[in-house]
Amino acid sequence: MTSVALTGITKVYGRGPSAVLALDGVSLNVAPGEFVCLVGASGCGKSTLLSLVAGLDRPSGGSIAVEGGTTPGLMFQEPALFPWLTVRANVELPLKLAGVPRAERKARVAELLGTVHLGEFGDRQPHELSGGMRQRAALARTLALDTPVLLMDEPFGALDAMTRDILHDELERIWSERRLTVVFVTHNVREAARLSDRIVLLSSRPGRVISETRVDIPRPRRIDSSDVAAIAAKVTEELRREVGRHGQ
Amino acid sequence: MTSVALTGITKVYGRGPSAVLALDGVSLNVAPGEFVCLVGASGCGKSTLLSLVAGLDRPSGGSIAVEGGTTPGLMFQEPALFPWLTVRANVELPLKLAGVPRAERKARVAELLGTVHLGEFGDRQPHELSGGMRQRAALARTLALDTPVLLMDEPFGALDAMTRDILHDELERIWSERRLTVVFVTHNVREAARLSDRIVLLSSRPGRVISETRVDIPRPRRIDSSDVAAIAAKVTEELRREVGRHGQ
Amino acid sequence: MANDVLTRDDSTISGLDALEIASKQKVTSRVGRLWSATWPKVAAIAIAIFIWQVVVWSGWKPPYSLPPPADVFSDLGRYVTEGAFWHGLATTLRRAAVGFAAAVAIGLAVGLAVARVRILRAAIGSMITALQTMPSIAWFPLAILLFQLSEQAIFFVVVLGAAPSIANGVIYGLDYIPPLLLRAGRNIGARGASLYRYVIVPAALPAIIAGLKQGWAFAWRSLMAGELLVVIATKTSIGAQLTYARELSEAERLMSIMIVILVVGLVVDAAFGAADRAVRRRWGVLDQAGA
Amino acid sequence: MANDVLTRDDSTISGLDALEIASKQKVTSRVGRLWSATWPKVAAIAIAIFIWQVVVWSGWKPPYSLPPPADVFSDLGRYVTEGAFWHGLATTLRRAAVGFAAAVAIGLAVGLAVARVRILRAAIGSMITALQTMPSIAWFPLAILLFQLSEQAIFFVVVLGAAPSIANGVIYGLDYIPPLLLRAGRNIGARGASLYRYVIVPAALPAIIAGLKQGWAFAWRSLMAGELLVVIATKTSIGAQLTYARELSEAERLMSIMIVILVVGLVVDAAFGAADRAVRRRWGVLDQAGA
Amino acid sequence: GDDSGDGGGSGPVTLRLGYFPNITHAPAVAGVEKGIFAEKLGSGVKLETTTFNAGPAAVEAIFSGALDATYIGPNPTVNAFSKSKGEAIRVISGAASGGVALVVKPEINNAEDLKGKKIATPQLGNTQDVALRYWLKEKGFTTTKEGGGDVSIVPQENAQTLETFQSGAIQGAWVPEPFVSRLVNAGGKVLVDERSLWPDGKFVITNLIVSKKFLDAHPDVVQKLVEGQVAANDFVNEQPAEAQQAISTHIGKITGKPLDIKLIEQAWPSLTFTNDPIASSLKTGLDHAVAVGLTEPVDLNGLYDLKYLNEALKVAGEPEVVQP
Ligand SMILES: Nc1ncnc2c1ncn2[C@@H]1O[C@H](COP(=O)(O)OP(=O)(O)OP(=O)(O)O)[C@@H](O)[C@H]1O
Ligand SMILES: Nc1ncnc2c1ncn2[C@@H]1O[C@H](COP(=O)(O)OP(=O)(O)OP(=O)(O)O)[C@@H](O)[C@H]1O
Ligand SMILES: [Mg+2]
Ligand SMILES: [Mg+2]
Repeated sequence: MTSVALTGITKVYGRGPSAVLALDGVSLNVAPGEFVCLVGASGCGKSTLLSLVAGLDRPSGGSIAVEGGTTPGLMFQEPALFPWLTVRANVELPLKLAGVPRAERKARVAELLGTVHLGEFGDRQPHELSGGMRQRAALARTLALDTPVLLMDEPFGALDAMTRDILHDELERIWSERRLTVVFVTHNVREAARLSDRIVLLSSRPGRVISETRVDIPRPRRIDSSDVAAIAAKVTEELRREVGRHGQ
Repeated sequence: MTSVALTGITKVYGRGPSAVLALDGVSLNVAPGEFVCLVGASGCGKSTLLSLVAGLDRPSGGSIAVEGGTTPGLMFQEPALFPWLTVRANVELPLKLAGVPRAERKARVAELLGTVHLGEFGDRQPHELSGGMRQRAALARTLALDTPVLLMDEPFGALDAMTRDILHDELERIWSERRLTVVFVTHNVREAARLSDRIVLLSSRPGRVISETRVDIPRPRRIDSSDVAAIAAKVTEELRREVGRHGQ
Repeated sequence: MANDVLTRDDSTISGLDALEIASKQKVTSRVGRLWSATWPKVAAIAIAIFIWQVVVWSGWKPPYSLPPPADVFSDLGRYVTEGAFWHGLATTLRRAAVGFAAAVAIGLAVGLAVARVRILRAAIGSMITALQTMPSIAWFPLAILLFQLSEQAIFFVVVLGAAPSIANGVIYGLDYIPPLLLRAGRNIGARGASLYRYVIVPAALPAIIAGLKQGWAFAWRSLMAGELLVVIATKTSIGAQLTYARELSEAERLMSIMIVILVVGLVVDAAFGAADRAVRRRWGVLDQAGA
Repeated sequence: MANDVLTRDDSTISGLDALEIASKQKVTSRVGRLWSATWPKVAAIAIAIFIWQVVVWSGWKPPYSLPPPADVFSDLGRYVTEGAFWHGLATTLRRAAVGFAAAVAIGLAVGLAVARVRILRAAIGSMITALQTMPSIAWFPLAILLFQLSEQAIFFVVVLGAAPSIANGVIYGLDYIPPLLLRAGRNIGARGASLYRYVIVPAALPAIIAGLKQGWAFAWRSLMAGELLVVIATKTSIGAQLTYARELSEAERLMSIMIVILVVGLVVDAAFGAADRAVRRRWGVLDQAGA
Repeated sequence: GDDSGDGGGSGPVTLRLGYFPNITHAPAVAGVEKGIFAEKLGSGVKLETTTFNAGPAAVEAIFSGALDATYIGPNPTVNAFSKSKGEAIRVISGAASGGVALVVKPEINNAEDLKGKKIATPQLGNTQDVALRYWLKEKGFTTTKEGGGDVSIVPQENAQTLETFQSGAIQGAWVPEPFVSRLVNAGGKVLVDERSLWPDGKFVITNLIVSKKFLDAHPDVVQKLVEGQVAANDFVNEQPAEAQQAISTHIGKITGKPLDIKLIEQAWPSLTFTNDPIASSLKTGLDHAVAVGLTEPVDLNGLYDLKYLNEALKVAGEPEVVQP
């Protein structure tokens, strides 16, 4: 039983001599309700992988199968907010597109903005927000999607540790409430250990799955717990070896 | 003797009822050659402060004085690469504008691209890079500036731990070689302790300086050393108290 | 080293930069803002009229060739108090509005379709610019063939003048939508018509407004020519008056009509300008340059 | 649940989206690519000619009013083998090139200045659109006054037609430069002229190209009218030929000239299109839509 | 060069002459094509010719000093004279008469049949427009400036007349050659030949005007120009076949396509090429315009300066014309 099944995915950007082999035979199965973290060096193909799963690009080879009839929701690495809409309208748009009635929409948007601590900033335009605030607005917009599979690309990268811890709790709550399948990209290995059921490590150029680490720490977890630190240390060690091998 | 002197800086965005008081009476002196890290919650005014120091915005009150005749170099929170130039040309542009002769420029650009591990990607356009690669290209472009004061806004936010560690070493080397004054914004308190002489903590909305922590650990330092961890823990505690106070 | 310190307020900014930044100092009061928007216009117009007057004084050309400002303005005064002027203006504006509306509808539809459907683009994309360069008079025979001497013939010419320009504006706008926004739109569930409505059109709106502005100019110029196509009974028009003024060698009247055309142009530009400023304020690109 | 699984390749894409994506399937071979760029054009032209022929067959209008395609093409064949055609085309293209070059220089200068200097914008910004709507014939008297019956008079009309359009394109482009890029440019040391050269102009280049395209259309149309201003017996031109073909009611010749104008338009559009595609490739916005 | 008046003796004087590539300008077209003007003007005068497709541009050019003399129709002549308060121009010779007719659909057989029909004229208030209105008035029909009344008058460019006539949008047109012949070829028939309405069948359709400034500065050149006109006129009248060929060729140079020689031959008989500007017809035409309420009376005193023409005619041994 898989929610997302990737089989031998390859992705080549460009043609001819300047072509880049971004992914080379990545196979990965994610079970329904599983929380998987992807880690890997900068430029190893994580964002590429998510965009393939989200159906925004076509793989050069291999096949992708996703649970249910919907496309997965994707939180991009950049905020990707619509500059012509207020923060509130940005968050509301997925609900509108899904046909949620106006009254319910209002309530859900208010709740989501509260979740990401942007309650006061609903009427601002994206350019009036700070970097971290934009990222949170994008998070709220993604959470407004009602899809069983959620893909998130470094969603907390621009946030301070405290805000991030709070949002870890929120995300975990939503994940378990909605029984979501989550594929989560992060550079923060502790974050990966804090959140996930499994950590998948990608090699760089070409991206390949080189190790998988199951995280069996019972929830609720704390990011500064020693269990989390132990898993993080193990993954870090693997990552270090992999990056070292590439001289980067 | 100060390199950057901020006295009672306030910054208000907008007018009327929707105005935001982003900074409220920030005073800060940075000595020549000092490495200062700014930490604070998301949206507390760190980027605003850097853009004021770089002279890209005018403060609503207070005064700013910067050493020497040049404006400080600023690495923005977003990569802000020019989409019409290749990565190489992006990094070369500051040198061209400074009138560096062509041959020297070529050498310096090659060196800088090597420093950020983008040697093979010089001829790509920015849109062909991954998020972290773009950030490194922006770093190279900023390092190409020959200014005594460098302002950096989360320069390593999108990088994996290994790459970041390597770049920490590089930045420290360049800083000491060129005797730079650096003001560095980060959310990673360990990173702050790893790099800086002093950590300045800002409160949020309005931004004010609420504490300063001197980091007296002898260099070279390692990010996973216990000294760094101890300082980081102290600052984290302060930050946690501050963020908690704001309910965010 | 303290002497070496440089305060921000008089930093190393020079040339145009200084001008740009200096002119950005906020004028807070309402009256002050109105004044600062108005006086440069008034000054520009005053300078233009003054130069004109000086040339007239110099006796360079006889007054029947280059009439003095005073004569033109007194003619203008007479002109705008005639019923014929107001009827003509009403007719022309109505035609401009109807023709432009049709051109907008067609231009938008064609532009949206051509920009996004590859096969259409390959087939007729390059035709659009080619059509845009076709002078109005070339269409006159076809217009008469299709619509006889009715107002539709005029609209036909106006639409053929303006729609390609609008379509080109739309295509340009769509071409430069940041791919990330399109991807985001698709991902949050905007498909087909809703992708157009909620993402593509708003993202291209600035370019569309610019295209509409260019289209308006084409529409208006085509109309000035096209109004000669059908000089309908009972219906005088600015285009016909312009041509008659020229045919009767009435230099003053010709210049009066030019002033009227400029004023109409200014009013229309103000409308587009307001729309554009509203968009720019939202997008946060309003005050970056000297706007 | 396995049955519930959806493979990407036939996902829930419908309507225009499907069309867009379907048409994006890569054609790899060179011949294949050329073919896929050409056949839709050929098909479009064939369809247009076919409809025309059918209308002619239907006998809706007599042939002197709506000539059949065959007659027009045989006239076109005669036309393009005459010396007069090549002389006229050479004269017109030379005038178009010179006039457009002047318009580009002036339009760019005015656009760059008006967009960035607040006081200029307040003074003459709104004048630009107003000037753009002024029909060419209104300028004829002034053109003759200033330049007598020389070619300069033609250039004057062409420049007044095209420069405002180009300036508007430039202003639009500058207005929408992402503020972040300007700030980055300033910060890495681009000031004054070098800010223009290295940041502002390249950042606005897409809009400038679009503005040039609109400007070309204005220039060409103004030229077609303006060429009647000065007709020297020994210098025939496309504009003069067009007008006389119309005055002499030579339907076939008129259509031949229209075809020539379309072809010139297509060639020019191809040049702009190539420039635009080069920019879009660099910016990474090339293949997002159906381009 | 700006104005032409400064030729004070040194260097050759330049004469800038305008005309329309049109049958009604036959003496000018043939004269330029055959080099008759250049010959008469001699080596001391440099001839520069420009063509126009309509009167206004020619008048603008004269006003602004860009043109010294031009062949032109009676309407722009009157406009140029009255708008400059008699300062800008003088008529120094005639060129052509006749060549105007009311062409109608074949089913229209007499004036009565025109009721409720649409008739085109080249331009509101021009000679043909006035002639039509006056004629209709004589016939007891009402017309209005706006196209109302018993017969609807629709002013439109001649270029459009053939299309609208063929498409049935108009049922007739009061137009000059070559449009008369074209309409006839397109199935129309001549209902009224305007010659039948004038004494001796003569009325001005083209005359030669010169800028007053040039006339004052270079009367000698003007004299030679008029001699050229007289010679061209003789050529046109004496060797019509050659003249027609010359016109066809010359028009071809400008328009890219020689004018159909058959059309020229067809139109030719309805035109009379004469040096007489037929001043009386211009005045009468104006009176008619006043009578149908299209213009205010205009003082034409001083418009004609025919002493050069009479001098030239005397030299050529032809009868002189009356200075009005
Ligand atoms: N549009 C593109 N054109 C060409 N190459 C691309 C493109 N997008 C990505 N790449 C290349 O593919 C590789 C993987 O990029 P990707 O963005 O997936 O990396 P990533 O793992 O997300 O890195 P990061 O952690 O830095 O965001 C990189 O080498 C990059 O240069
Ligand atoms: N252009 C603007 N207009 C209005 N408000 C703004 C603007 N830029 C920033 N702000 C506001 O100023 C405050 C500080 O923003 P700033 O970008 O300096 O935060 P920051 O400390 O950099 O945050 P982060 O860590 O999230 O990047 C925020 O509340 C933001 O909403
Ligand atoms: Mg990425
Ligand atoms: Mg920030």
